[in-house]
Amino acid sequence: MAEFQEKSTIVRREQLTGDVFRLTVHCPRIAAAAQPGQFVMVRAGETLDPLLRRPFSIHKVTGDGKLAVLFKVIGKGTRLLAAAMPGERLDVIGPLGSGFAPDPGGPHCLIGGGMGIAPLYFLAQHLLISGHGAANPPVLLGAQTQAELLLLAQEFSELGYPVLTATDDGSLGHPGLVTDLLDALLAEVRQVYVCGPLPMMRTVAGKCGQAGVACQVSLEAHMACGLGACLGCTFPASSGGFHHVCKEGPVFRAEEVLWSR
Amino acid sequence: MAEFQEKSTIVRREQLTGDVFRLTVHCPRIAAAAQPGQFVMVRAGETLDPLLRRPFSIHKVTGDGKLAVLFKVIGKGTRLLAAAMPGERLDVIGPLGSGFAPDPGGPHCLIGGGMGIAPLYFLAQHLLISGHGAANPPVLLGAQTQAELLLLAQEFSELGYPVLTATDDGSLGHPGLVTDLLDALLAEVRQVYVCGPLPMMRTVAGKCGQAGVACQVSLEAHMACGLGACLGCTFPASSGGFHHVCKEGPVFRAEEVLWSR
Amino acid sequence: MEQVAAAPPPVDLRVTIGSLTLQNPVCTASGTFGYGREFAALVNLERLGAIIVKGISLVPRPGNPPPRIIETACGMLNAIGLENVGVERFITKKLPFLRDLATPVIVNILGDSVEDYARLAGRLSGVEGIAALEVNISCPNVKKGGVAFGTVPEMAAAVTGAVRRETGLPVIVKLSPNVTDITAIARAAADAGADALSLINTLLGMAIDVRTRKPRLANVVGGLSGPAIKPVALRMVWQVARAVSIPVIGIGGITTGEDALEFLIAGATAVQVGTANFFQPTATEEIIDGLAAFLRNQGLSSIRQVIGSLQLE
Amino acid sequence: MEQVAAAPPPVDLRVTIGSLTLQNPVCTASGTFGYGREFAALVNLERLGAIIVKGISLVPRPGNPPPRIIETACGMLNAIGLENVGVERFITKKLPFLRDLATPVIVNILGDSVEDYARLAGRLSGVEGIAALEVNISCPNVKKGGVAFGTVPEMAAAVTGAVRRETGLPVIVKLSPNVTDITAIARAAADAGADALSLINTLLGMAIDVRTRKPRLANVVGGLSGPAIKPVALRMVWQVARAVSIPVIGIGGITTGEDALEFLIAGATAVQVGTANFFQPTATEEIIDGLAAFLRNQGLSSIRQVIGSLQLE
Ligand SMILES: Cc1cc2nc3c(=O)[nH]c(=O)nc-3n(C[C@H](O)[C@H](O)[C@H](O)COP(=O)(O)OP(=O)(O)OC[C@H]3O[C@@H](n4cnc5c(N)ncnc54)[C@H](O)[C@@H]3O)c2cc1C
Ligand SMILES: Cc1cc2nc3c(=O)[nH]c(=O)nc-3n(C[C@H](O)[C@H](O)[C@H](O)COP(=O)(O)OP(=O)(O)OC[C@H]3O[C@@H](n4cnc5c(N)ncnc54)[C@H](O)[C@@H]3O)c2cc1C
Ligand SMILES: Cc1cc2nc3c(=O)[nH]c(=O)nc-3n(C[C@H](O)[C@H](O)[C@H](O)COP(=O)(O)O)c2cc1C
Ligand SMILES: Cc1cc2nc3c(=O)[nH]c(=O)nc-3n(C[C@H](O)[C@H](O)[C@H](O)COP(=O)(O)O)c2cc1C
Ligand code: FES
Ligand code: FES
Repeated sequence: MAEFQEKSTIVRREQLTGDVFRLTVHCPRIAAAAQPGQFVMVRAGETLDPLLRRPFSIHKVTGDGKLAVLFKVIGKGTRLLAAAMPGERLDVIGPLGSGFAPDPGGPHCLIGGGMGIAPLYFLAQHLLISGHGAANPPVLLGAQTQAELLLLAQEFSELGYPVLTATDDGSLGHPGLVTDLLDALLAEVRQVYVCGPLPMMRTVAGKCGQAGVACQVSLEAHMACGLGACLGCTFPASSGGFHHVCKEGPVFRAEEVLWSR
Repeated sequence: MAEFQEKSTIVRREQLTGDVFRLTVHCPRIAAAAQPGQFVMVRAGETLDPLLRRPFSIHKVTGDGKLAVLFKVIGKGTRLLAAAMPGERLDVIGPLGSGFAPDPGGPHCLIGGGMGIAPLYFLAQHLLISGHGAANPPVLLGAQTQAELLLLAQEFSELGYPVLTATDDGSLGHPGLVTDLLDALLAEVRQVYVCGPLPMMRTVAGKCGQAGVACQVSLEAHMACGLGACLGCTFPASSGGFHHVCKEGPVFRAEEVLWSR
Repeated sequence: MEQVAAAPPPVDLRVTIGSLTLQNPVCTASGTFGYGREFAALVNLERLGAIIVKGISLVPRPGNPPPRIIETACGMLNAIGLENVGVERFITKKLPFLRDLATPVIVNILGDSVEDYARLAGRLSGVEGIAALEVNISCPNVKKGGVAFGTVPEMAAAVTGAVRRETGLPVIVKLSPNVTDITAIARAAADAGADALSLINTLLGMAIDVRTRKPRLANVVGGLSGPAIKPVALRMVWQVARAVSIPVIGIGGITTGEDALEFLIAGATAVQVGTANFFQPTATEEIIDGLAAFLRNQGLSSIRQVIGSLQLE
Repeated sequence: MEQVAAAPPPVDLRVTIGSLTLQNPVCTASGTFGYGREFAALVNLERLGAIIVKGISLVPRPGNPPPRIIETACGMLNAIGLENVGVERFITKKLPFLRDLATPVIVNILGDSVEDYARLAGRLSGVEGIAALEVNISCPNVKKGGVAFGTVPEMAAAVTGAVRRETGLPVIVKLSPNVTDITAIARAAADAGADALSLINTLLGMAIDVRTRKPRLANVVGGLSGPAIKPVALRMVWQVARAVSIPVIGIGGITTGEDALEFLIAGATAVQVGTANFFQPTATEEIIDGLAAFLRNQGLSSIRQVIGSLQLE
């Protein structure tokens, strides 16, 4: 429960596609405390517009105090971040929220769609370190086109994970939804971790539920504070009432979430 | 009366002191139409904060479609401009306002204080071109410290003007007010052009009035549009009522201005 | 086979305010576009839905002493003090330029008493080249102790009725947001004969220079405008559009085509662009282009399909 | 000769609100600082003037469905729907942590009826560790057709009086800005026994997603806060400070020391920091440092020399 605010320095900026970027920043205290599935709140720009910090999953953590965020340009905050250059400072708060709870026993299946792939890489790193990565079924990665997937798929491979891909336009891997790839694997899986667009997570949660496979999902909500204070980031809970995504989540067990709305 | 809006490219960025910068931008239509004493309205940053454009005097114009602005960092707009790098685009509107009316016969005396020096360089260029520069009395330049003056004084010298300087801290030239230097010159001068802090211009206007020397002053006012539309940029007129600095000015004959307030 | 770029399908941006049809819903807000001419070098004035000129009074007004404007977070405060050339000079000096445009000209009027408004309406009615009147009721009623006409339903109705009786031109009543219940003022104006309502005028605000400890505006308080106020404006437009059956014109912080669409979806028939003209003179043209692009993307043929189309559960 | 850096001269930031003395005027605004603990890792809670907790009702409230917040230009809209743990769980689960701090804790209360407010005040009065009550009168009165208590002077007075009768704690009444004349509400609350007034709560606003044509907030309308509203808040604080003789606490968009100084100069005895906590968690501490630095620069010894020091011609 220790959060830090660090004026981190951008050490690396990569442009993966026209609108997908990866920034690696030096923020040793946040990096040291980070757990897979947690996120950071980043101040974009230095004026009052944009006003609020932007939440991003922790995508990678390196031993030397660095962490990376992987993001797509959506609006003005991500546009400003995409223009930030190495050497510039970035005001980062984290690590925030409650992340994945890696089940001690595999096999583990990681499923990421679009920018939902971001937290899964950190999880994959973590599973490897704790000795649960190598023998696992393929990581399933989906995106609109191959451009978004190429480098990321390669990096999961380099970690030692088999990778299966799906693209909307069929330019890489399975043409269609990444969730289609799950059916063939469900029998051999004990734990699914999924992050991506809501309909995708709903589908995965449904399939896992039917197959009796444990499933953890990483939700999104508009956030003002990221600290559990504003009560803005709610998501309907299956038990009635609301989850606060920034504090109780962003990762939930699929059955805790009210998927119907 | 033709104004242009140009997405200009920054071709050069110079840092003169800790907080004084000069940006040279390529905006051929504005540069071609510019007259000494006119100004431009520049958009600082790309979001809604800061909201309004910032007015800057046209400091230099070159034949190849470039113009320069010289500015000091005051608040958030100038802070953002100071961080703009060559290659970036700057949205500029100009040339605006009614500038100096160079009297056909000299001798001309130019007096600039602080960033008020900016428009005088363009005026000096212009007077030279029209054949009135060489035989003139010294240009009088004042600032807080020498750092601000060194390069600018040299550039006026290179144009062929004698230069006298004054600094508040005595680090260059006369220790004290640049207006002190005027007394000795008034007898040989026909026309004074002054731009700088209000008290300085008031003093110069007073001295010129007593000596019967024509004096043109370049005023400042907070501006929203720079186009004569918002009626925000008023300055009290000696005839009663208000001048609109952006349209009727920024340059006025000293006797048109109500100095008393 | 060669691909021939098809011309984009035509979209219909026309809207109607009373008896007045505008080629598109994008107008300029009073006081932010001068008398039109100031923007002629930068904006194609012929493309605008309408030009609404700076508020005009019976006699010229010098306005407030400076400073008159100050930037705030995503907004600005102004205390121009209703400086204007007066109705006679407006007619002789400013109107001729505007009359030569195909774009409708709407004259914003202001007064210190009900009679002022009535006389202005009468004077302007006979004049060629005026498409409508916009009645600014945010001004204080000097006869009634300075309470703004726009804050009391009966006073708003009195001004509206007086103007209505003097003119056959469409009458647009411009509402102040500095009230508890804007729908009460809106209904009063509508019932008194307004053809349309425009809103919002500026929110009353203030700024202080902490070094001098003086107000930043010589007038102490001023009107807040710009993107900062858009959420308040949109809420009020939505409330008023539900409360009256005459057209509503949305104003407040509109800067982009998307901003304009929010107001149209909330129920506005047209919009006015104010502060955005200052920092982006071509804002109106970009908004017009944005509306057309939106219709094309959504496969719609007319902007009228968008007006009031807010989806509530 | 060696220069020895002299310790900066001590400055006195203390202010008094009724019977309560704060070590400095910088408090946290209700609903923006949770129950204090949420910020413990990032902010030194002991430095704050006071912590004002999220609004508490008699029974827990689940709040509105999502989306509940949306960013706007230099501001944000929220429609949390007054989600809170209810007074009993507040006392047992949230207060113990706060009680262990030296910082005064002010409890913001809200209800649907005058009786709700009275019962809350009575319940909290006996409880140790509560320094004052802040009465949020922006809530709709469910018994009177949902008109907000804060928009009608008589209703504001009724709530204030009911709370006053139930408690010996200092009573701060928190005013809504969505009114024509905030000084009328302010006077009514003062006359009914308030020890202080705090203002402003949020401005009612709205935002629409043009692609779905749905309101961006599930609740359709929400409260606008943040730097965007600062000019309106400052104007109202100035008006109210002149209209009443009890202390006024300024709220609205305060982000920097300079912002806080504007409110103090306008007449506020203290300030609350709201939305700024979200984007800059250390805003309160930076503001406290900024106030101290200002006093030193200006050669003043006490912040009380600044309060109400606005220079008018
Ligand atoms: C826990 C969490 C982790 C995230 N991780 C990533 C990631 O690793 N990579 C990535 O590309 N994106 C991620 N997102 C989404 C990311 O926060 C948004 O894309 C981003 O905030 C958009 O900001 P903008 O200014 O560019 O867009 P705008 O649309 O201009 O933003 C306007 C407002 O909406 C909010 N907003 C917009 N989209 C979202 C969204 N999808 N979720 C939450 N708030 C949103 C913004 O934060 C801002 O407050 C994550 C979101 C959450 C909640
Ligand atoms: C005709 C004209 C020519 C100018 N030429 C120059 C120049 O060549 N070099 C230079 O350094 N400065 C010049 N200035 C002043 C310059 O415009 C301001 O320093 C600048 O706008 C400050 O912006 P900011 O965002 O950094 O400061 P902030 O204080 O944050 O600005 C807040 C608001 O106040 C306005 N403002 C602040 N100071 C001034 C000022 N002195 N005059 C007018 N508006 C102001 C800003 O434009 C903005 O709207 C000129 C001003 C005018 C009117
Ligand atoms: C500098 C300035 C002058 C204005 N003058 C007038 C006026 O004369 N009459 C009027 O009805 N409204 C006037 N307004 C209000 C605008 O027309 C508009 O209602 C308001 O600014 C909100 O729109 P915006 O946020 O797009 O600027 C003025 C606004 C500004 C900023
Ligand atoms: C997310 C959020 C929740 C709020 N909850 C409350 C509340 O429970 N009670 C209350 O009186 N005010 C509440 N407010 C209003 C704030 O206390 C404050 O009055 C307002 O936000 C203006 O200040 P600011 O601009 O500094 O945020 C809330 C504001 C926000 C943004
Ligand atoms: S983002 Fe503020 S409580 Fe979750
Ligand atoms: S700045 Fe708008 S009229 Fe001069």
